[in-house]
Amino acid sequence: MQFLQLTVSGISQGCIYGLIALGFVLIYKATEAVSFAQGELMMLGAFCGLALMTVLGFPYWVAVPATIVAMGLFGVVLERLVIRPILGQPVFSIVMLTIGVGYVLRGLVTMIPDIGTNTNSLPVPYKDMLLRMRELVLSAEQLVVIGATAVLCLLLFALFRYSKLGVAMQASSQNQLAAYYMGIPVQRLNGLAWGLASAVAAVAGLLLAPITFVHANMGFIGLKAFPAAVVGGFGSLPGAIVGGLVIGLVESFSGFYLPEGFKDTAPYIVVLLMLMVRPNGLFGERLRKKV
Amino acid sequence: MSGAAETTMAPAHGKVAQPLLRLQNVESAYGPIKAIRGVSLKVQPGEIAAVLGSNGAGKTTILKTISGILDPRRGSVEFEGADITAHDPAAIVRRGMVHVPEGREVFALLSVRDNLMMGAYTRSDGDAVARDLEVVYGYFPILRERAAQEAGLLSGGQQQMLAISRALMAAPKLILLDEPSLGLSPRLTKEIFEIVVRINRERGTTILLVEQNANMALNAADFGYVLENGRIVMEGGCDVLREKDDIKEFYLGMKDQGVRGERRWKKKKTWR
Amino acid sequence: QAQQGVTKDTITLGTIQDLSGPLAGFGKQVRLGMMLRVDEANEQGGVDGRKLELKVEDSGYDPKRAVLAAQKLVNQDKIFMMVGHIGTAQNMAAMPVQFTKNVINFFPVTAAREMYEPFNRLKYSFAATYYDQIRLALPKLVKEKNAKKVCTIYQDDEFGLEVERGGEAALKAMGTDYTEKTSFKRGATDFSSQVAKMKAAGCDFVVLGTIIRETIGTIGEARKTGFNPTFLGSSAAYTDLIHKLGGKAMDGLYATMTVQNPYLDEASQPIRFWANKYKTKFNEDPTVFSVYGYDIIDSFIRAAQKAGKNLTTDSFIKAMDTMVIPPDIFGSAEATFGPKKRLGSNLSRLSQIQDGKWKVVSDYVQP
Amino acid sequence: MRFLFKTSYAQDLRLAKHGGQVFWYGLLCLLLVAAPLFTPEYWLAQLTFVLIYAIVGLGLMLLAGYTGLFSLGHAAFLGVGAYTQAVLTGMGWPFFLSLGCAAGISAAVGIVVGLPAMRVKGIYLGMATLAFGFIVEEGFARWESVTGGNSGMPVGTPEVLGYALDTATSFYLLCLAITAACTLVILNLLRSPTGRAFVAIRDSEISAQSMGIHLAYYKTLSFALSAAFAGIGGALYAHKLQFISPDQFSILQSIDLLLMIVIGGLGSVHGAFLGALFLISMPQLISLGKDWLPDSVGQSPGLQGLVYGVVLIAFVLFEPMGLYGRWLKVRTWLQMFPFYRQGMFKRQKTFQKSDRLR
Amino acid sequence: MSRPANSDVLLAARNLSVRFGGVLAVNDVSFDVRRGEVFTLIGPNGAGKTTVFNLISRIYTPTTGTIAWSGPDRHVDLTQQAPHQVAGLGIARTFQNIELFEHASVLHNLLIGRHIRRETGLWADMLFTSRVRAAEVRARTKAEEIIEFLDLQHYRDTLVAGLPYGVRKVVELARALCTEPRLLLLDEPSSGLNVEETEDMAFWIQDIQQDLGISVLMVEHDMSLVSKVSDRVLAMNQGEVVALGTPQEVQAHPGVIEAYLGSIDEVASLRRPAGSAPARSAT
Ligand SMILES: Nc1ncnc2c1ncn2[C@@H]1O[C@H](COP(=O)(O)OP(=O)(O)OP(=O)(O)O)[C@@H](O)[C@H]1O
Ligand SMILES: Nc1ncnc2c1ncn2[C@@H]1O[C@H](COP(=O)(O)OP(=O)(O)OP(=O)(O)O)[C@@H](O)[C@H]1O
Ligand SMILES: [Mg+2]
Ligand SMILES: [Mg+2]
Repeated sequence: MQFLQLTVSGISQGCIYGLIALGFVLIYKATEAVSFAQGELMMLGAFCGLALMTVLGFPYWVAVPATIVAMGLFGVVLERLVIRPILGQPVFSIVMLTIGVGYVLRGLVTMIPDIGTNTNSLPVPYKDMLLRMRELVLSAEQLVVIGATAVLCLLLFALFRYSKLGVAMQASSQNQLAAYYMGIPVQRLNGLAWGLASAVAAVAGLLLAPITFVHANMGFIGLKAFPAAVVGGFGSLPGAIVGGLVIGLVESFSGFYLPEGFKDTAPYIVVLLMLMVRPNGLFGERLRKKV
Repeated sequence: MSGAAETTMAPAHGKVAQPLLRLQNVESAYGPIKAIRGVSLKVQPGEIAAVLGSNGAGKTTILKTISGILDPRRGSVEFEGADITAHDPAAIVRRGMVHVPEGREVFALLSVRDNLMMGAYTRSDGDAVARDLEVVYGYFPILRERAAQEAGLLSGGQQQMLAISRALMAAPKLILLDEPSLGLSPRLTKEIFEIVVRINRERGTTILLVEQNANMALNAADFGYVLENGRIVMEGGCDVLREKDDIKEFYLGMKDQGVRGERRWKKKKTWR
Repeated sequence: QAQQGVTKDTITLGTIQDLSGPLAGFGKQVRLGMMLRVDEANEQGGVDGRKLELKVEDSGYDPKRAVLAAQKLVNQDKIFMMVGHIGTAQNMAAMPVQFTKNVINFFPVTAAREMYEPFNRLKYSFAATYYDQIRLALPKLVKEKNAKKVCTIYQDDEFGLEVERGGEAALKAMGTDYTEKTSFKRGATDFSSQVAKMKAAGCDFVVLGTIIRETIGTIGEARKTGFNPTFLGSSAAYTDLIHKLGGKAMDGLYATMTVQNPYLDEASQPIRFWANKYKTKFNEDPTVFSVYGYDIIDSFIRAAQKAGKNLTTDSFIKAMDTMVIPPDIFGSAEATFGPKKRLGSNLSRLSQIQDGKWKVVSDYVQP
Repeated sequence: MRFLFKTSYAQDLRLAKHGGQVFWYGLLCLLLVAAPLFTPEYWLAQLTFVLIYAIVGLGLMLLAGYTGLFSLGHAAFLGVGAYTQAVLTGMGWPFFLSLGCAAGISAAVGIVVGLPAMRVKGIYLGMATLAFGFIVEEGFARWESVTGGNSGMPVGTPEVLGYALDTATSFYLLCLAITAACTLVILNLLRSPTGRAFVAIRDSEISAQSMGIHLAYYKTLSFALSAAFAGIGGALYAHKLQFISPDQFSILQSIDLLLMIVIGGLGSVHGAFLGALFLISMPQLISLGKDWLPDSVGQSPGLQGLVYGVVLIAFVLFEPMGLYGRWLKVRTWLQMFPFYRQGMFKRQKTFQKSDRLR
Repeated sequence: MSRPANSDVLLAARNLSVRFGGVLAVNDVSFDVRRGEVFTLIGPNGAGKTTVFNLISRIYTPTTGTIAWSGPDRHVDLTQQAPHQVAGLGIARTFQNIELFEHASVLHNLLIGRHIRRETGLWADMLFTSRVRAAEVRARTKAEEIIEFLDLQHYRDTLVAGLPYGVRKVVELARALCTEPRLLLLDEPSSGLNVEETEDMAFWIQDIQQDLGISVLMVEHDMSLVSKVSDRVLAMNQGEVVALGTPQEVQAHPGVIEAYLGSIDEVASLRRPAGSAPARSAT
């Protein structure tokens, strides 16, 4: 029983990591950059939802789509203002930019009087709902996370595998010059990718809010999602989910069965082991350069 | 390729048409280094034009400037009468001009088939795209064989075939070809030129060709430009150019045995 | 040589707060509390005719920046005294800088024992340590609840460890030990395995070395899985955010505390008046941290007045040697200082969340 | 404008390329040595921090800027150095011996990280070092008998050859000397075969290998050297701060270090110094500027992060080569005056190419 | 490794095969490269020529087969060597797609080529002792010799990133020569060069062979260059050997003509019939 309950909490925690990792992978696939701002975008999404619901008094079912759309637009604008001017520079510059964006977003949110420095709770309709199956307890919050993660993963996977748009995004991340030569609107796709990533972050933020509360530092959970993305293989969407689950379960079990202190380092130890055994993660492509 | 033929414009045989592409006094530079200095050239609809020139003459730079990859310092580029100087490269492709770059530049991690489909990114006529895919597979059967393989793992020559095919998939009005025969076997080189000529004849696609294999280029092309140190030093119909002594000596390798002996002897280029 | 930080008509005080780090919410409130008292004092003509000037630096809860800030305050702004510096590690890092320049570390906002131990004539501390809070409160509550198996979950840093050690000392005195000990890392959001561990161990009393979100997370997870022991937190968990965020599930939580949370609709009239004054001035609800800030400056003013016109580090210490600070409107314990006694008081009270509000449920627990 | 006529190969090998450089760098050294005479104590302390961070920056520059390996866990090496120094000097070991051990142990740890890291590249390497950083930080916190755990541990003032360096000035001069030595070592490495091997690996691993460069060895070496520098920096840091605790060596510190060299200018030794200068002066500037702003902004908790982020973004957007790049432009402008032409440094369209296939 | 029977043989590949997934890129290929000769591999695109190079320089490991190398003092099986040791044995190569150190100057590239000849260790480098200084001057001298030899003076201090394609080819050759190899592997040295430059390349290859005494193994598509400089030619197709012999013999081999050269018909057939060309307006 204990084991089952631990498994369930591991899975639901893992889905959270997976959900955030989806955002990383999305940006990585489309631009080859690793976005350090993903956690902050998620935080912003949660605050956006909070503002819509508590300040403007939107009902939950209106606030959620509104937040997702607003964050999607925010992503597009962000790309236009900050990322686009250096499009084409080495990705490392973009990575640095995302760190800067992360700082700015966190700073700005903290500057909001009152709620910025506080820990706030998001009034979701399914708060405190529990699902009991004999001794196993599942909270609605966790179930929603698990469901949403699965759906998002499928949608994004289909986008990259089957749609011309998705393939073109990958093409422009691999060889921007050639993408221009082929008439692929690299800049617009880039904007789209950032919009999508922000929207995904918003979903993650909204789903996470009832579990971890809404506060300016909630984005730091992204640091746990990195191991998830790496274990799964950075460029793989299903990998993000599987990696998230692995990390979630490892955390859950090591917290219970291993001595103190292992719970928080276990994910990183798993990452190091994984990189030694399979340098490209579980689902990562094996990269060979042909000369 | 007949299916797509109706969609593309017919060559304007016989009458003096407005040039499809016109460069006026174009000057491009990489930082402080000027690579081309005041180049003017024209490409007529339906013709094959060739640009010859030695290493570093600026041939690639001209093509890059035309397709918007490099912004010229001075001068203008016109396509079908409209000014496209320093336009967004993707927008230029949508106007019907596609560039086969030097060094292949395939999407290394995409499959061969996806690479080809990316060539057709600007097209929305699905059926015609499917037909054109069959056509290029017909030209280069190896691509069909490797359709699912990552393009980065093809051999050099196979990648070159892919790069050319990818451009053909765009069904453009004008193709800029940068050294299409690079790394191809003698037999394939010939085939490539045959294909180029065929596309030009059958579809009326205009072609601007940069090529080191001057013999091939001058045979296939209608009009030629010779570029040295970023300037056009000679131009004319290919039949005329083929007969010039300098061209013969420096580009076709037909040298006076008496002057150029067994061991190294370099004659200074002076343009008459 | 002239006393640094004191002129004919000003006294310059310095404080380092976390204004951008994980404790930014608290740091800001301490700062506002201090400012409220400074302004009051200056309106009334200052201390012996000297206006108070408060220099605030931000450490972002980073010891390195705390040192830089301390260096700035001590060496450049020439402060007379460091008051209410937040954070244990930050204080530890900054104190050497202050002490080489003979600058007192007055009432840091941390309940670590290092703030008065080992003895240094320049250290003064006011807060009952987490260690003492739990050490004194635990036996009382365990007896009251007739608890058999005491466990603890604590934040894996100096703060959490102090709580854990306090409980350990108390249990040792009672002849037992923790049944189960679990910890988590700062910033953790998931406590399921820790709670599962305690549940599996059959704990009926849990000492919480947690702050806000961790308190809520732990109790929430426990309630969810049907695990209902008695929870006891330290003064770090005594904030109104617990019940505001955690809702009904938090009812029943005990926490030790010294000063009361100043609710705007508090029954006690002076607290209500103070809280509303604060709210009007800063447009924010006050919290215990605002009260700490306010009290720290208040205590400083008392001592400075006692030291008299000739205010120097030495005269201040002399005044503190016989200092007695009576209980204030928030119900703090009487604090006394002496040449060797540098902690005002180690007493604390117990309070419990009842119907979504903190209620004081015991008087100061005497050892 | 200056024209250089090269008359011998040895001329290319000199550190200073011409008399002007000798003059200016000489002057700089002189100023730095004389700084305690005219610098208030507070600013001298800041300058000491700049030097310490510059040492760490030099090491990270070698790794990231010259070998092309990005470490997101560099604070761990800093920490290893700091703790080693704290423990050893605490046991009464002489300063330089402890310093040597701090460097050595950091280097050893660097090798340990470097070894598994050899198999991974790019983002994966970043993540491996990130993970490693977390583990080391946790190690500091858990190994209480040695490190004092999360309570942190106090560090004494250094004692060199019997002299206690307890004044700001003496410690500053010590740091200055060590920084100078470290800089010289880096400059020497970069103009010798070892440094070239690093650069080769950065540009093309495959052809570096075909030139006979042992990739694993040189990558590990780069890690080790870089860690050793961080270790030296960490040791000095410990003495300067006199109190170390695990959370000082967290991921945030690692990111700060990375930002430092990026803002300084990746791939230049100057960049390490300019970056350190920037990293230390930034909070000062912000707190100076604070008082000019309205209270609602100036005293807002988010200001620091906001400014930090904006400055970083501005640098990446407008000055991708960092402070050093900006300096180059100013210098060229001065040298070329009045011949400087607009557009000489105009940025061209550039096109990103996958790093995955390097 | 036993000494190969013929002491004339520098490199002996025996029964090399390598498979990538479904593709048998090289299939049971054997050949010898003799001391001092120019040995050329030809074959249609995708025949496996570059793969053979990659096997020799240990970028790939063969599925089966051995490569015996007879250095002056050592006889080793190359397939047992680590990739970075190959250069040290005296084998240098160029790449089909040019792999230079883009962000370094030409001179710097050549100096990196001197890596295996480095004479000093890490500690000496750190202190830049006089020994290091002297070694550096020697490395410069050698690099300058090569620069002179290949007429690169003009580009000595330019960054490789800005060089035209043809010059890069030459720089790559120069870098390979800097290692002072015994065997030089050239992958399509003349691709991207015009007729005149190809001729220069031919002269250089001859000089390398005759004056520097370096054996050359080369992949090339330009048959005029091949016939001019090669001593022996090996033709491959689909990973297998088709023909081996002198350039003339191989070019006459029907299999080679069929798969590689194409029937020698007139290029003039491409020409447009006179009069049908689109008219140009007078300039
Ligand atoms: N990225 C660059 N940065 C700086 N200079 C460049 C760059 N690219 C090309 N150049 C310079 O511009 C000039 C023209 O180069 P370009 O590539 O156009 O020559 P090309 O005629 O195509 O030569 P090739 O036949 O070798 O391809 C050359 O002198 C080259 O040095
Ligand atoms: N790493 C690899 N993975 C999968 N297939 C490969 C790999 N390397 C080579 N191949 C395949 O092996 C075959 C031979 O390739 P190779 O590069 O040796 O050809 P090549 O003879 O050099 O041709 P070209 O003249 O076009 O350069 C090709 O079909 C290629 O697709
Ligand atoms: Mg070119
Ligand atoms: Mg090849």
